Amino acid sequence: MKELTLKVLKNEPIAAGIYRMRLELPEKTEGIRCGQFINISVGDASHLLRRPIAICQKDESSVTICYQVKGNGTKNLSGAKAGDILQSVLPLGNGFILEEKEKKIALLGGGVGVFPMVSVLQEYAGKGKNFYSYVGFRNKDAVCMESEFQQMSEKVCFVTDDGSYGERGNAVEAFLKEYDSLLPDVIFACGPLPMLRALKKAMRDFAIKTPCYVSLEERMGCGIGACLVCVCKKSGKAENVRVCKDGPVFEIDEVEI
Amino acid sequence: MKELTLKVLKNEPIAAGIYRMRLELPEKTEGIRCGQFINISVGDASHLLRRPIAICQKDESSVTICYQVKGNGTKNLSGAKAGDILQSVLPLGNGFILEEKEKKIALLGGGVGVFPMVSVLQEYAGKGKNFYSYVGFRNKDAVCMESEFQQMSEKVCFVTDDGSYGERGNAVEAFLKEYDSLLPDVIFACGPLPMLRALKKAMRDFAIKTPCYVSLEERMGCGIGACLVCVCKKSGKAENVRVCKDGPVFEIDEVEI
Amino acid sequence: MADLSVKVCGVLFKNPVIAASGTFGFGKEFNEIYDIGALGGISTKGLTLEPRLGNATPRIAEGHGVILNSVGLQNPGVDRFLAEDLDFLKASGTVIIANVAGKTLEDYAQICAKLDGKVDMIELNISCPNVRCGGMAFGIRPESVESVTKSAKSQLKKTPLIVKLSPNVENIAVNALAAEKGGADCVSLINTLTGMVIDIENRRPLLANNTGGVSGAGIKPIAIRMVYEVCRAVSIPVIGMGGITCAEDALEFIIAGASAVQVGTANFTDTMAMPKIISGLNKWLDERKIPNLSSLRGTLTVNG
Amino acid sequence: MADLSVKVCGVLFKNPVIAASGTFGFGKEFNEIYDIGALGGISTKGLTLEPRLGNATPRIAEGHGVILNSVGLQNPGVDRFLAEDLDFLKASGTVIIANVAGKTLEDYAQICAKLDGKVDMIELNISCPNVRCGGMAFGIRPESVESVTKSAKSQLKKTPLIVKLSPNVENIAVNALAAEKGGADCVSLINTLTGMVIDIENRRPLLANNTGGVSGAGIKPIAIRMVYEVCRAVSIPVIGMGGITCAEDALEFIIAGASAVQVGTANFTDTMAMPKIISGLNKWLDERKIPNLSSLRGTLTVNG
Ligand SMILES: Cc1cc2nc3c(=O)[nH]c(=O)nc-3n(C[C@H](O)[C@H](O)[C@H](O)COP(=O)(O)OP(=O)(O)OC[C@H]3O[C@@H](n4cnc5c(N)ncnc54)[C@H](O)[C@@H]3O)c2cc1C
Ligand SMILES: Cc1cc2nc3c(=O)[nH]c(=O)nc-3n(C[C@H](O)[C@H](O)[C@H](O)COP(=O)(O)OP(=O)(O)OC[C@H]3O[C@@H](n4cnc5c(N)ncnc54)[C@H](O)[C@@H]3O)c2cc1C
Ligand SMILES: Cc1cc2nc3c(=O)[nH]c(=O)nc-3n(C[C@H](O)[C@H](O)[C@H](O)COP(=O)(O)O)c2cc1C
Ligand SMILES: Cc1cc2nc3c(=O)[nH]c(=O)nc-3n(C[C@H](O)[C@H](O)[C@H](O)COP(=O)(O)O)c2cc1C
Ligand code: FES
Ligand code: FES
Repeated sequence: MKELTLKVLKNEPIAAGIYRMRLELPEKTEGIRCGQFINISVGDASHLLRRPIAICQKDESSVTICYQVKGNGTKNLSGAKAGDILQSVLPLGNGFILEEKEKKIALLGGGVGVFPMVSVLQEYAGKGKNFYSYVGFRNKDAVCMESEFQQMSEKVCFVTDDGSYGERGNAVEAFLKEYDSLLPDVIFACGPLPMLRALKKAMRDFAIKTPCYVSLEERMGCGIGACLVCVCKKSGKAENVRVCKDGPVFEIDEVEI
Repeated sequence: MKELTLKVLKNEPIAAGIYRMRLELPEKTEGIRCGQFINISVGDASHLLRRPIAICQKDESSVTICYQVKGNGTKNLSGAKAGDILQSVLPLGNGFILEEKEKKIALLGGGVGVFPMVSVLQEYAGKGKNFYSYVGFRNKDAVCMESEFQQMSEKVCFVTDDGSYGERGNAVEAFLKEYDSLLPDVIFACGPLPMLRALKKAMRDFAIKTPCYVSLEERMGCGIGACLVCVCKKSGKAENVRVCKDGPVFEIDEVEI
Repeated sequence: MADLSVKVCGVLFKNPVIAASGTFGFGKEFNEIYDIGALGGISTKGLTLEPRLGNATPRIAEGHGVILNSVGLQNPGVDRFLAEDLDFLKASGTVIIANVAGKTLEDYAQICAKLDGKVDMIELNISCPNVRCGGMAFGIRPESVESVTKSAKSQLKKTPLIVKLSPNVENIAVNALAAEKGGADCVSLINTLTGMVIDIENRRPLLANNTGGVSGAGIKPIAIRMVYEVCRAVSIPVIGMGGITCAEDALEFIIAGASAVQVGTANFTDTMAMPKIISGLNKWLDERKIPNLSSLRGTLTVNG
Repeated sequence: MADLSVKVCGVLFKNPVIAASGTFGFGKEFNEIYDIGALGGISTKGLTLEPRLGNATPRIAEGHGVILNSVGLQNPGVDRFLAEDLDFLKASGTVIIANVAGKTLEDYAQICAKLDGKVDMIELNISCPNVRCGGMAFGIRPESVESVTKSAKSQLKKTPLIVKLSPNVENIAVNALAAEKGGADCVSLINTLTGMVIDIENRRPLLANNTGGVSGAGIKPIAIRMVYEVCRAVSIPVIGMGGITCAEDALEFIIAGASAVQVGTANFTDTMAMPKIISGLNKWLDERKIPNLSSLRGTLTVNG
């Protein structure tokens, strides 16, 4: 991880309230893994905290993030123009790691949780892995990344809360419907807490033993593991893990969610 | 005076550490007088105070300010790009006013004090007034507005502290040398406090009775006369005047400088 | 259009947005920019018995997200205020709060006597150094908060009394209770925090007065915490302030328990700040179909 | 290259820039970004006798130019610190300050006994609620500042003692004097101011803990004022902090009288903040041909 000065190359809306920003890296940066994130300044000196955003796409000389405008910080980010300079530390966190023997992968993404899933596809697609993607959005207007999912997955299932695009429902429900016929080697998931909780409950209820990794969100201070702001309880132990450093990706039963 | 949203049309260096910024007015704004100023945001939310800057040039749909980068606020201003939006309240202050009978005018400008003098020239040049300008800068690199002074004055005398451009000396000395042959009807002056003090002293020492008006600087809060931050003592009275509202232009003997 | 009106000590404000003392003069200048009759109220520049010239300049400095001022109590004195400024303010149709200050208990009593019945409310600024108390402000110790409140209240037959609390204290809720005990009809908070900015080139404090009062957006979390503590402690109404710049900020104070709010430094950052806050409140409530603002007052639920 | 070194209580710092407690862990993570041996010193995350999990999340919120944290005292306990973290820190070649906290006088005494002679300095965080004192922090009242200092000092034969002062008090200079009287070798200030941020949609405090400690650039003018007041009052060295983000900010504290400074929140805004401050100090001094930083200490001239 390094402190870097990034130049905005492009910053444009891609769905309702969602922007994609491509950032130039000042130097060749290797070893960025899928599921990792950056902690980036929002370009306004009145905000002292950076914002953690997943790396959605990357190449040797740039990273691309996709973010939803939620509060003032992301609103500021959305105002950045090509040529603007933002400070960031990256790459952060452990990321998603596929083992050699894991061939058939179920990806569950909900809302802004779809972006880390795109990073998994980008890293592993074409490397002898088969991806089955279950992708949920609020409604039609929020849908994005369709072609990325379509091009790199064996099969994609789009769902929306109101049925205005794809099936009505959520990513977990869509996945569970197909679980028996799919029997994946591993499950990766990212999305709002209720979605991850539903997944955890379903796995327990249906005794699904497939290894399952989820990416968590917590408000952050340092982003690098030093301040203990972003913690989450370890299941069954009087111990905390740091989402920014020990995660953001955890085995689903390792943490209390 | 009005609260206005201004669009930066241009912002460029014109001398060492000096920028000129042209700002688009959102609506036709009449009645801006020479010597008035604007109180403008510096385009960074961590600065709650606006900065008072003289209106140097104007037309119906824009105002131009020239400013020296001194501290963080003006440094931020210097980073503004065409298209950026800045908030301002304007026009502020009383400004310089020439009476009908005043035909022969001595203008004394030092440092950033030259810009209000340019506004006087722009307003009255070609209206039967003759201007004699005494314009001082630190050194050659700081010199700007030469052609404005040359085109609109009967005579200009440029001086620098180190003699690297024009004569060596300051605007007050240059003016005093020519005072006897000039005998102006009125004197307008703007510049650093030591310059204005030197002028006041010289007028007393040489019993110069010519009406003389000076434009003062004070740190400001509201800029419109409400907060009593920017005051200056009235000569010989237990009373304060507000530089932003009662000034910035005062008869030289009216105020303690 | 939601109903923004609030009643504080029987005084009806058309909306809860009041200009904070010292940032709005006596209203004349801002009235050149917008109709000040649109405001809920105006708290005047601090008035004293005699005219005062205030401190030397520079009187203002800036921090990151905050400002510091050391205007001191420059004002024309209460008599000239009554003669020259009150009529204009009254004609504007907004609630007039006279902010007053003194150096002794008698100062406060006398000035209140002069203003009783002539303005809508009186706000005691008790952060001024108390000459009898070794220069420590009245507003620091609960005992002196109570005695200055009593002294002022003894002269007020008609006009409700607000006591404005200093944040430079150990426990602001205790001071609020002291004001309540002394007879205050309302408390307002927070006044400025004491701060200093140093010019490192000259190695001198930037303000001629060395220290100044810190205000502006950056102090809001401290102000919110204090308003919350005071609202829990007292049973009289509370007027909240400190760093308000937008409707959402004002709502934080109201949800914490404030009946109304004051806006100070934001008037410098944007001369239209208060009209924007008022229309922002309307919009926020309308979007959520909340018919009246006062239904939000004190609705904070604290976490487990 | 100017001489940035400073000596505080006999301990030599290669420069005056110290990582503030709680923002830098035990140094391991930042050492992945830069060599932490370049720092003047590191104050560790607050240590307690037993391991602690801290407060519920969210533990952080933001204001304008400030942040709020309510981490609480999550830490592995002093024994694990000694076993697992101290060697790494010692090897870095920077000054190690153990920041410690407790709920009773005995806690402070015991933890100091364990650390004596093992770290370069000990910094008492006395802003934690004192169970014997109705939950009011040790750091508020001068009497308890003195007694907790005494209790800690009684166990220290080798390691100099810093007492870290809370700003949520009536008169911080009086508390500094109480620490000095209790045997402190040094005081550091300021710890965080108490604040609250309200989520107006949910009408709940944003922090799970309801209130949190305000820090960051916006509090600097308050911190400078307090450091100035304390430096005038005591004759032991003072370590200043609160809102430092750049070399110029650090110089304000040093000119006000601080021997060294700590940097907290700025580490979040820019992970390279401290190395930049150190090189900024060098540049500033070199440009002005000032050969050593300590010659600036306490050179403030007050106005009028
Ligand atoms: C590892 C990680 C990866 C993320 N990746 C993405 C992504 O790819 N796209 C995306 O749109 N969002 C992502 N988020 C969420 C994103 O960080 C928040 O939505 C954003 O910080 C909100 O900032 P704001 O200023 O708009 O909101 P505000 O609520 O105004 O922010 C105030 C503070 O809260 C923090 N905060 C608010 N919500 C969250 C949250 N859910 N998680 C963590 N901190 C929060 C902010 O960082 C800030 O400190 C990610 C979060 C984490 C932890
Ligand atoms: C009526 C008037 C007209 C002016 N016209 C011009 C102009 O045309 N061109 C120009 O370059 N400068 C002009 N100035 C001076 C200009 O306002 C300051 O140089 C500028 O505000 C400095 O801001 P800063 O953030 O760079 O400096 P900082 O020192 O960081 O500013 C901090 C604070 O001090 C105030 N301040 C600092 N210096 C001054 C000063 N000399 N006068 C008033 N406030 C000050 C700032 O407004 C700000 O509030 C004028 C000042 C006044 C009062
Ligand atoms: C320039 C200035 C002058 C002030 N004068 C007074 C005053 O005379 N009396 C008073 O009670 N408060 C005075 N205050 C304090 C404000 O009324 C208010 O309590 C404080 O600024 C916090 O609110 P804010 O953050 O919205 O500015 C003054 C504040 C400023 C900035
Ligand atoms: C996340 C966080 C955790 C902190 N933890 C501690 C702590 O454990 N002990 C302590 O004495 N101070 C703690 N502090 C206070 C800082 O050390 C420092 O006093 C304060 O933040 C002011 O400095 P700053 O404005 O540079 O951050 C913490 C501050 C932050 C932001
Ligand atoms: S954000 Fe600091 S430890 Fe995770
Ligand atoms: S700046 Fe407010 S009165 Fe002049």
